[in-house]
Amino acid sequence: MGKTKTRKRPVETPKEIEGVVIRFAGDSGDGMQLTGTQFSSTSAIAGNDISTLPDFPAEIRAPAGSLPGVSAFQLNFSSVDIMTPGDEPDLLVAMNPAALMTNLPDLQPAGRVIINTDAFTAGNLKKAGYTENPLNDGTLGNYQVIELPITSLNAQALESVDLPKKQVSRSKNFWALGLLYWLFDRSLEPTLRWLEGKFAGNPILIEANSTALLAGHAYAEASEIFASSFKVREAAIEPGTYRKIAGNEAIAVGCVAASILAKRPLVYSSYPITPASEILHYLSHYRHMDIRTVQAEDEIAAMGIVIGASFAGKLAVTGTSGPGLALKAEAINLAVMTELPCVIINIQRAGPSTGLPTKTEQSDLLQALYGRNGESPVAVIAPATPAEGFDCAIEAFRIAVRHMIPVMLLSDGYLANGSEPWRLPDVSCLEPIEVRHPSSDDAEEFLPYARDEKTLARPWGIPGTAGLEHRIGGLEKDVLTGNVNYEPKNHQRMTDLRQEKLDRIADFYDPTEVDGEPEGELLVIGWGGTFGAIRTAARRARKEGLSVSHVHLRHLHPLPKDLGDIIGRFKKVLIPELNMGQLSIVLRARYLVDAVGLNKVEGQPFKVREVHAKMDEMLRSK
Amino acid sequence: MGKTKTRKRPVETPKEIEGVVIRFAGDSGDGMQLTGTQFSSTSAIAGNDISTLPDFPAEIRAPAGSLPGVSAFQLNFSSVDIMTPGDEPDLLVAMNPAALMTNLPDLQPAGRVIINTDAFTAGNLKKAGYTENPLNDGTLGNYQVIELPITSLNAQALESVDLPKKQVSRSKNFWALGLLYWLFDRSLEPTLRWLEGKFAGNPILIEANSTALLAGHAYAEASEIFASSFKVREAAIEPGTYRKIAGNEAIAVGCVAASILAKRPLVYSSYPITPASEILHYLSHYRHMDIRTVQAEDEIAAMGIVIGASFAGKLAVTGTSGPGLALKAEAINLAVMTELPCVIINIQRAGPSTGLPTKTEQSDLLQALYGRNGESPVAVIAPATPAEGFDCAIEAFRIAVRHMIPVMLLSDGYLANGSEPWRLPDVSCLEPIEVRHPSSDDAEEFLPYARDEKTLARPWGIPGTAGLEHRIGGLEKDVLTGNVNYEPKNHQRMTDLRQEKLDRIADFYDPTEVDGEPEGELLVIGWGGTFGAIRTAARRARKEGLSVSHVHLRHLHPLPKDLGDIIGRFKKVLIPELNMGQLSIVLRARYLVDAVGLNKVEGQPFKVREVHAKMDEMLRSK
Amino acid sequence: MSTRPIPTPALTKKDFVSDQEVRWCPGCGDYAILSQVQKVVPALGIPKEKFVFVSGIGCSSRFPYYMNAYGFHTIHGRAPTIATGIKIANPELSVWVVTGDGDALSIGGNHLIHALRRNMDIKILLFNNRIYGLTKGQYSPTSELGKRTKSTPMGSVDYPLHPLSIALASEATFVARAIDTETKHLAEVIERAARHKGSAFIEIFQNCNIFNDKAFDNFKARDVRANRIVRLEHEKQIRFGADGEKGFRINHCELEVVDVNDGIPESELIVHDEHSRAFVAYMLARMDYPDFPVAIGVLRDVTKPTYEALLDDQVMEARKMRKPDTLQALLESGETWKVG
Amino acid sequence: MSTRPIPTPALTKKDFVSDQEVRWCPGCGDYAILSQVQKVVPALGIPKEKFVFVSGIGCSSRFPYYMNAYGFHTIHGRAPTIATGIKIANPELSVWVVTGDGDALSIGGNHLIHALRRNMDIKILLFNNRIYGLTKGQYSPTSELGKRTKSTPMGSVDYPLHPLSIALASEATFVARAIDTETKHLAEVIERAARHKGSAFIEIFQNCNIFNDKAFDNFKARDVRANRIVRLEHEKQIRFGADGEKGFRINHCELEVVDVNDGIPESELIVHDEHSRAFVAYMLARMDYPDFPVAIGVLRDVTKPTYEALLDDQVMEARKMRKPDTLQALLESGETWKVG
Ligand SMILES: Cc1ncc(C[n+]2csc(CCOP(=O)(O)OP(=O)(O)O)c2C)c(N)n1
Ligand SMILES: Cc1ncc(C[n+]2csc(CCOP(=O)(O)OP(=O)(O)O)c2C)c(N)n1
Ligand code: SF4
Ligand code: SF4
Ligand SMILES: [Mg+2]
Ligand SMILES: [Mg+2]
Repeated sequence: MGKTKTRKRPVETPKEIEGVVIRFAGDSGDGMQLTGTQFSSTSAIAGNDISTLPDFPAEIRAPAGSLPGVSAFQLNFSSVDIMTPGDEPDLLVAMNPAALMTNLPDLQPAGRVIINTDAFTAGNLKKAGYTENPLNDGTLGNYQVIELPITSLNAQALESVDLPKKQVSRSKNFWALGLLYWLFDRSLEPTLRWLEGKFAGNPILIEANSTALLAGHAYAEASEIFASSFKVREAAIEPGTYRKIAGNEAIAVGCVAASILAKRPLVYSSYPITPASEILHYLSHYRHMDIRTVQAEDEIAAMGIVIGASFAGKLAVTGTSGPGLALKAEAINLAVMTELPCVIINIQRAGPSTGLPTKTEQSDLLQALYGRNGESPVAVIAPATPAEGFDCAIEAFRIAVRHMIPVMLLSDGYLANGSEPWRLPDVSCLEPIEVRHPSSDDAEEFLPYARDEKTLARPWGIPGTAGLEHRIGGLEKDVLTGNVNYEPKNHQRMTDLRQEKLDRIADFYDPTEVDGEPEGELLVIGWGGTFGAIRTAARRARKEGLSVSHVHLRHLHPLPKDLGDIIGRFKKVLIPELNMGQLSIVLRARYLVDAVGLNKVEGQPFKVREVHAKMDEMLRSK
Repeated sequence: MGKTKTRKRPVETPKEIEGVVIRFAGDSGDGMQLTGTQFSSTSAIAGNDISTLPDFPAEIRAPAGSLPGVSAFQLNFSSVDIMTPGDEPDLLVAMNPAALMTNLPDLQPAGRVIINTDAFTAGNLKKAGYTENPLNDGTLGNYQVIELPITSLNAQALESVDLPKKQVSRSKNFWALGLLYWLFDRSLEPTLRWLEGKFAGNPILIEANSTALLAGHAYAEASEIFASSFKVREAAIEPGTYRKIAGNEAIAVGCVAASILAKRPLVYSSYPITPASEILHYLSHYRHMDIRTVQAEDEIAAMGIVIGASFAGKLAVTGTSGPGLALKAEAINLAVMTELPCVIINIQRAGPSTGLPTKTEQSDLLQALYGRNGESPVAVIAPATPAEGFDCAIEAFRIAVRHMIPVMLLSDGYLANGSEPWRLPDVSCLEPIEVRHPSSDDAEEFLPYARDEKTLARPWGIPGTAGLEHRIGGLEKDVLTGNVNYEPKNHQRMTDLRQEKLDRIADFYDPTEVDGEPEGELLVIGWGGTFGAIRTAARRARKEGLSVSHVHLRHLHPLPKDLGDIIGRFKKVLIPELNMGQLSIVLRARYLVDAVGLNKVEGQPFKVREVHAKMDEMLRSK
Repeated sequence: MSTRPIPTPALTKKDFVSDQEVRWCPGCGDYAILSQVQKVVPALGIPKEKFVFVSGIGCSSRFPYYMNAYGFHTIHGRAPTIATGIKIANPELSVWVVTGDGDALSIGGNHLIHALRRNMDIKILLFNNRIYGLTKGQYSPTSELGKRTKSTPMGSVDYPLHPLSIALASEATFVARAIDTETKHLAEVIERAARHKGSAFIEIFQNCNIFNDKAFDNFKARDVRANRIVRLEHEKQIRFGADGEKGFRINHCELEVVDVNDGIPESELIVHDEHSRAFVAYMLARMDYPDFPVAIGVLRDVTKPTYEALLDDQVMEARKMRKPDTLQALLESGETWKVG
Repeated sequence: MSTRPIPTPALTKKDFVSDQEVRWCPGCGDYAILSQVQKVVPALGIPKEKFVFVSGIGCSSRFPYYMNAYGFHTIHGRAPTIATGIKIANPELSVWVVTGDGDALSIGGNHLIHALRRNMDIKILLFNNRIYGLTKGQYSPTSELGKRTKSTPMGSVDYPLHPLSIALASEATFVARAIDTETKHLAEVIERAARHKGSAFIEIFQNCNIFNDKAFDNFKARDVRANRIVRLEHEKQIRFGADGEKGFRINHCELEVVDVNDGIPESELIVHDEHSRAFVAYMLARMDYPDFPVAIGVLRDVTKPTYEALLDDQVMEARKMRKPDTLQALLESGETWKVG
């Protein structure tokens, strides 16, 4: 216990490498998310491309040292363009036995593992389900192991800091971070600065954590436990101002931006649910921007509030996850019938039912498309990366307002929590969202269901406008007046109009981009958060000489009009999805193409390797 | 006003005709539903085949004489096998101007119309939107018109009955019924008997209505307003005991039968909604059969009660319509995850949103299949005719219990209210529904998620059984113990198992029946209440020499295993649906067949003519 | 050329009659309520275009179609949520919810409670006919135990909910009761509700002559009402009876009916205080025939800030502390770095 | 060979401990409640297999996993409906609902109300920590106005709901309150609820040490509780204070705290009556610190037939009047005719 097996060797200058995948793993109480986030920010600021994958426990506070209590954070940082957090880590930091137990299987063959030996007590080993101590029984034989009594080393370093022992132990993650900063030649500055901001009112904590960080760094330098340090150069990424952003935050910021672009106050109403709650949290900080967040009594109420706010002329949006979307279905249909603009954000998680609330999945696509009674077309769009949540939020409002239709924004748990460097868009390129409410001047000719010729949108006449008094509701409406109409032909016409209005949204799309050759053997079609894994795999396959192109769909309803043609130019079609084949159903039905699915529901994103293997298989089997 | 234009001619013996379509139309207060039902019963008892289509107003009591207040009832009775209420009526009874206004357009060219001239007052004409009196302005030029002051003639006949004038007027529908009984050579007996039962405590009403009936009959005989009477012979229908039954009633009786066949009490919980409420009403009369109906506070609660009752070991079923199904989605998913047997009846109505609550549609198929978060397979079956609701209800429970899965029974407003003669099945042919609950003897090996080899059903262990204490819930379950399990592979395995369990339901289907040749030019595939129109059209087309076969799907999820092969044997596929192409999506995706849809959402069933024309068009365009 | 409506013209009842044909059954109590609302609202000094009537589903919920104002006939039970959204979006609007006993208390019970507890400034008119009208006669949560209806041929086994108790327990700031046929009193109560700033809840006994005729006749009928109905008036003694001879006293924590003719000093009689703690109102609300007379009028009227006002205050406060970000500032609000 | 469990063996607490690892945060108040329930239920003389614990979603809702009995961890807010289904299906089971303040009063408010008003014989334990625990710290419907949480950084603008008022207004037949840390009293109240025939509702103040630590300390802390908590006991004067010197009186329809040391005759003090009309309980329920002490114990305990019993009665009655139909008779129950 606690013995320091360090293999000292002379230190060389940093070795240059293309990129590294690191995973920090420890107990929930060990601050792994924070450590990972700090390393990510520092790497991003250093100019690397990064991609992250947090993986935290379902429990609030699982018992210390237990398997369900393990919290992990994976980071891929690189000097080249990367699009995923990496399949298998090159380096694992295991702060306790449970973390080693659950994370070791993912480590690269011959990968490096840094272990906090202090945590490998008999009690912790038992909690982790080890009968033998893995440090001694050959379990780690195939890996490069660095065993360090991190808890004690940190305690030693903090001896002079006036804090109780338990608190001291809390900074050991910063000690480990310091160690890794040395290993990857990172500056300590950003983290030191962050600590000062974070604990502004609490100098003792600044001191403790800074000291730990510096001590870890110094230890790496002095002890020479590492043969050399490594350097990951700046990535050749586009010049600009960058910001690290996670998916939920990007959507929230996008909503605020939409409010600015539309010059309209925004109402966000939501009922908390994992993994969507953060959007509510973020937006509640924007009161000064005339953004009203309303925590409703349930998901139905949240949707009702959104419909009411939209009727009254505000940008209105709700956010939820799968089970909440199911509850909103009936109310969403009211927005469909009354043709009121609104945005419904759904952060997908593993289902069915409560399922695996903290795990990712793409299995709400069919629910989004078809999960309502009657013929009920709504627009559906999905971001490809965390940062794209920003663009999608703006586009969702743009579509909603332009076509007077509810728009579903489908993100997922992987995007929600994962982050990437986001190059800030040039604000002058962000087009305003045009909103027009008929005024009293339009009163004489006001017909609530008359339609814009181009978009088929009905006028957004709002309460408070003299002369425009009118009544809407969930019963079938007359094609012009919006009054209740039970006539057979009117119902057919309105059904057709609602569909046609949706279809015309596609008139506004840019042509679909095909990554790779515009025709060939295999077309891979994906949507949502699997973008990175698919694109990386497709590019890898192309480098290997395979004829693979990739189309990523942001627009799922209506589909782009050129998609059929593109599909027609390939011999085979592959649709990888984190569900059992939902987009497959849509595309097979629509284009009668014998698309093959690569389907996985394990609560985890695709590994590049999995997608690549499938491409390989399909092309070899031709 | 009130003048009697009768063209008297000598009476001949009844003319034999194959069948007739009659529509009774009048104000909601005129008792048209009753009149139609009586004529139907009498015709059924007389041995005709019948099919009916009630069409009542959305309002409870629309203003007397108004267009929205018109209530109609169409009846097709015939000496040959018929499957629809008929496209256009041969004879229309119009009790007031509004009824004439809305129903005349449907009448056969040169059809017969009987008019109650007493109701053609200036006020009523105006309410109906007539600017000219249609009796005088040539509107009726192309029809055979019989104008009768029915109200006055009835009043005269009832002079001796001691009732206030308003009440007397109420029996005028029986006067009209008597008239028609003479015209179609019907016995008065069944109706006279019915009146005695119905008004058992109220002899004055028996007298009034019977007198009216006899008077109408006598008037037809004496006045010789009809050139001849008609006779529709008994249909050559299968021998047996018959009963006229409407769709909702058939489902209710089927539920009771399932309870008998399973030897298990049944719990039906529902929140009232048109057009499903009647199932609740029917079943509430079966307390003596140990059937508990529970009117819940909403649809979610109804589903919750069903899940609870199922967990406790009872047959459990809920009934609703589209908007209610949307609300139940989240709870249905709990039944999917906990693999509890239950039946969800959905009587489809025109949507989206509140839509047209009293009108029929088939637009909840995709909602039934996909309207829940995550991968959530449930079985879906649909009756083809009103009486088939009986078989489907039993089968729904059989599937639910055998496979431990929720089963959706999709009926629609047309089936719910329409009725047909139902040949009572031989009770000895109704197979028992096998229910097995593990007992305390199984306690040692009890694993709540262990599976039956053949069906993959899990054991239905119920509270109250010592030693079987276990816990279930909506979080992903361990593949054997049912405990919460967050492991990636376990989730995939459970997802696969839930799907595979569903798929195996198809192992128990009979081979799919093809009506017509087993291969050929055109295969028409239908589901649900459009059966009659499609089959009639297909047979008509075949008689005309066209190569048309018809497959009607009772099982929509999983689909029959032989369906792909059958489809493969035809050049073209047509899918007529009262939606915008929902089964089409499913079959196109599954079989990559370029199926053509015939789609209509007018709140009305298909006319045979419409389906026939489409077949014709598809075969001519080949 | 269209003409501009003048800000607050002298509106009349006719201004609020829409062009839609009223489609309730002849004789339905809903007509009287519609008529009183149409009479009250023009007098409020609010421009017509600021009125929004929101309803759920039910016979009563057809109400908005008949009001010439903005209207929203929503879905079953959810009207309070949509009204909440409207009011939050535009606090200047006068937002009304029209609902039935099933709509408000069965499927919509939760939204009702939450709208009330938030003290949203919306006026909720609950048309209580103790039956489901639109779906043709099933019992409702206010139907009496043992009620025989289409869905309960042997009588219902559900104990009824008491709408006023629920409203009071939900901390509603204005709670009242009225009767469709007592039109003058009804109009007064509606006007009081309209002028209240905050959530106002009125239970209106409404006759459904088709499915539950005469449901309230045992206390509201002309010949009995003097002794079976008590009208509450603020700061007045609560009195009823043909000559106002009866009143109330608290005796051992229980409400007791007393008669001044029995020598009870008038000074002992309870005086109605609309502003008192909720439980006095609760006590009065729960009086039911035959044990007690039925109370109508305003049971409770207290003032506290509304939800939308508190929310607006936060917006103001936030703006005082921090100027709205420009789009550029918004984008740069995280930790940023420059490349190239 | 499996062994048959004896009908009612002498059960102990251990019999009700399941094999599942308890996964609440260390220090969470939920542990104490679990422990008391596990202590109380063996003593009820009910075989273990007759217990069913049903929950919704929330930290508290993990409860059933830890009870070695039948358990159902359902979906958010719907536990009362599933419990209702279970109880209707098998009235012999002892059915418990474990729920949180969000689960029961936010998304599930309507089902709670309806389960209570039906007087379903189910025991509802509401773990009120005045916060959303499982979703990591948003305010709940019982959080105080102005509460700063993750979703309300400027403070919540929702007025809180009062669980006991809602329960009483929903006509619950047994209503009580207890505190996680007052374990002996908690056990007594749980046992009373278990023995009550009908719907029993207990609000349990539960500390969430992670997201809302010490929420109840201002009245429950050891050094203040004598003066800030009052325990209700049936047919006893309601007294509190270090020496029980304080009590209550009704003064002009309002509750008044009095001190016998101030010369108030003891005979004037209110005696607690669990069976009295609901509004006395209502009055006591609504007392809140600092104006009043907080009442714990049984506020209301009255008896009336349960929903499932009335339903069973109808089944019995119907069977007396009419024998169950055979399948043949069922089919022939309409008007039939013969062909051929
Ligand atoms: C989700 C949903 N469930 C059920 C219905 C059917 N429904 C319409 S109105 C109603 C109840 C009406 O009763 P109430 O609210 O008392 O109104 P009333 O008709 O008596 O005025 C019901 C159950 C519906 N429209 N939507
Ligand atoms: C339909 C649905 N909406 C939202 C959620 C997310 N959710 C889970 S528990 C919870 C609230 C928990 O609060 P409470 O009921 O007070 O329980 P506690 O965790 O405090 O014990 C929420 C909002 C969910 N699981 N399902
Ligand atoms: S059914 Fe009853 S409540 Fe509905 S409109 Fe008719 S009378 Fe009024
Ligand atoms: S978050 Fe709070 S309520 Fe939940 S387990 Fe932790 S301490 Fe308990
Ligand atoms: Mg009603
Ligand atoms: Mg809580």
